[in-house]
Amino acid sequence: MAVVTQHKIPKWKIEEVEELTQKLKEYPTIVIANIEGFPADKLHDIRKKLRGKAEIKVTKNSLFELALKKAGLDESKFKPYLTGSNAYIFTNMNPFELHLFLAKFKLKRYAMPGDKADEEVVIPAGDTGMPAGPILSTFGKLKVKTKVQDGKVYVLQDTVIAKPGDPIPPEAAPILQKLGIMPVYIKLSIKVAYEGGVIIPGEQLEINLDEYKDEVMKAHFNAFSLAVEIAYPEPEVLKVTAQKAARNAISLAAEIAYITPETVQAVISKAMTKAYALAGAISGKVDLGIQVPQ
Amino acid sequence: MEYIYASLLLHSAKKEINEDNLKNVLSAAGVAVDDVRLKAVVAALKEVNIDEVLKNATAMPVAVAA
Amino acid sequence: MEYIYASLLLHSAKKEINEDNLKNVLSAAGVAVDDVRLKAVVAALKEVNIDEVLKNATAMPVAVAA
Amino acid sequence: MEYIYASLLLHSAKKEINEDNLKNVLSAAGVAVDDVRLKAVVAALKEVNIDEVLKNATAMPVAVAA
Amino acid sequence: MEYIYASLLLHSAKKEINEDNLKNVLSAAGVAVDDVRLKAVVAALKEVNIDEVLKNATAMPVAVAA
Amino acid sequence: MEYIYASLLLHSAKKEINEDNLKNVLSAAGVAVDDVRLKAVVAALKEVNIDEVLKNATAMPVAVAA
Amino acid sequence: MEYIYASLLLHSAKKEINEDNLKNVLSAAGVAVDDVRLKAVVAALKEVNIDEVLKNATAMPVAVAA
Repeated sequence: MAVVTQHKIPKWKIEEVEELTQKLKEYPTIVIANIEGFPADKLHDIRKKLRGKAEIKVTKNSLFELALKKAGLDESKFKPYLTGSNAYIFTNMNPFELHLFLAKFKLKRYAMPGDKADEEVVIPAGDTGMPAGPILSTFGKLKVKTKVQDGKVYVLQDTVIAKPGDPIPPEAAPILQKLGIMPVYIKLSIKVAYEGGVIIPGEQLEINLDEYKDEVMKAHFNAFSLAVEIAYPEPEVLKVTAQKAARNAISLAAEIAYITPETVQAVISKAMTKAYALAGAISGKVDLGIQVPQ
Repeated sequence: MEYIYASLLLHSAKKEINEDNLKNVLSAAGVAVDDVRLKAVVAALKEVNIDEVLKNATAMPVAVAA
Repeated sequence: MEYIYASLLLHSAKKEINEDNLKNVLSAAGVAVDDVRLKAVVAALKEVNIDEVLKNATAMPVAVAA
Repeated sequence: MEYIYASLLLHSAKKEINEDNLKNVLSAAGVAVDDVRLKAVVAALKEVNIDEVLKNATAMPVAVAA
Repeated sequence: MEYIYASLLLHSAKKEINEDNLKNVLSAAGVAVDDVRLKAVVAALKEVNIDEVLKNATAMPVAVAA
Repeated sequence: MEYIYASLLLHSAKKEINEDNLKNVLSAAGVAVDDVRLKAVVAALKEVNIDEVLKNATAMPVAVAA
Repeated sequence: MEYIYASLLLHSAKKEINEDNLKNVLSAAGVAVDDVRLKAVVAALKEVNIDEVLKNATAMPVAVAA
């Protein structure tokens, strides 16, 4: 009877491959994310946020590989990433856009022993709802001032127990959980993205928007400077060009001591600068009876 | 800076900064287009308020003069 | 910068910066005048408060000192 | 500023800034090219050491920050 | 400042700054030319390396960077 | 700069900067005095609070250095 | 600063800075001349390349930037 293990592929598997194939054909961008140890409820949150922008499927790697073949995609490109537990995201956004979108909302979870705080951890003043008992000594250890009121632990003032980057005291974890404080961020770790035949490893998807802002600013500044230099006829540009021309004129006037009400300040400043430079050059040797600014 | 100059060119021509337009401009300038970079620039600039950045950049020379 | 120097010359001579005047000055300096450029410069300078610009330019050394 | 961005794109792509190249880039960006302006910009940029100008341009933002 | 702007116009047009040229430009701008002043300016500018002066004038903002 | 140095000399000697005094100083230095220029300098300096200018001029290098 | 202004006046008039010339100029400006200081200034300036010092004086703001 054992001979019958001539694998009859279950119907749900066939349907799943069918569905995946469909999505592979429908969406230009495919992203593979590692969900090893990723809380299922958080994945659900992500799914909700992505509604209308992307679809997430959690499936077996082997089924996805089959679908790749069926969709006529080169599965060898994906092969190295098809290990462990993965979520597959299908979207019309380009991979960087999706990545930026995912980075925008923060998913938080409860602290576990060994975690570092991603944001300031504060135990707020007020009734904790926790019955007084051995927990009081834990509060004491955390240097949180408490009193007992109606048999409950009552925190006297807001107390910071960890700053961003600090390890969270392990004994704080159960308290934080009871208080509903989630100080640790989690994010979906993207292994790889694919769009239009291009494979982009996850680490290349990181985008520093500030750098782009700086580059835009710099590019514009370069353009503006160049425009000023060639007197490109736009008011904003010519304003600066005219200022530059005026400054040139004043410098030249100062150089030849051409005195007009506009230049007199520059001319005298120039004479002064020279006088002080000369005074400075001999001040070690001669008492000029003056203070020479150095 | 080619990708940024090309993007600002599109922006000041009031054209959308998308992959096709950007690729067109870069190719016309004889730049061999890197698809990954192209995608990254397009995605990043979608998030950047270029007009805002330019306004700050232009204000600068005046600031120096002030 | 020729167009700008010529414009500032007209301004400090208290003459209007218009196409005719600007053309006259540029031609006298031996500059081959390009009509489109001329129009563009005159139009752009209409938007500029030159007195303000000059005030800033003169004020600058003080500004630096501040 | 389209002509300037296009010129800087060519410059940073190490291509010559001549009328043909500039026209190509501008057209690719969907800009209706004005031949006179094109000529004027190309001629004006010939007079300028662009690298030098950009070097000074970068020094400025630092000035503001200081 | 008319004499200075006129001189800079000639300089940027790569024309010699001599009495005739300067007078021409000033007259075209409607300035009544004072011969003594004309001579004085021409003579003074002969002593000066104008390009050098302008370079320093423009270098100023860089100084602010310190 | 002779006229300016002579004027500053008078100023720092607490003497009035008028035509006679300026002419005296310039002649003593062997400078052939040009009356038009003399008048122009005296007139221009009348408009100026030299002490104020000197204060700014001196403040400048220090301020920049700071 | 009288001695310095007087020296610069002589220098820019292309006259030698010696005790007699300097005394003449200072006296013409109504300055009571102190012989010891006069000798000291003349001696010290002999050791100095004045043109060099003045050139650097103009360069100062730029130098500060470096």
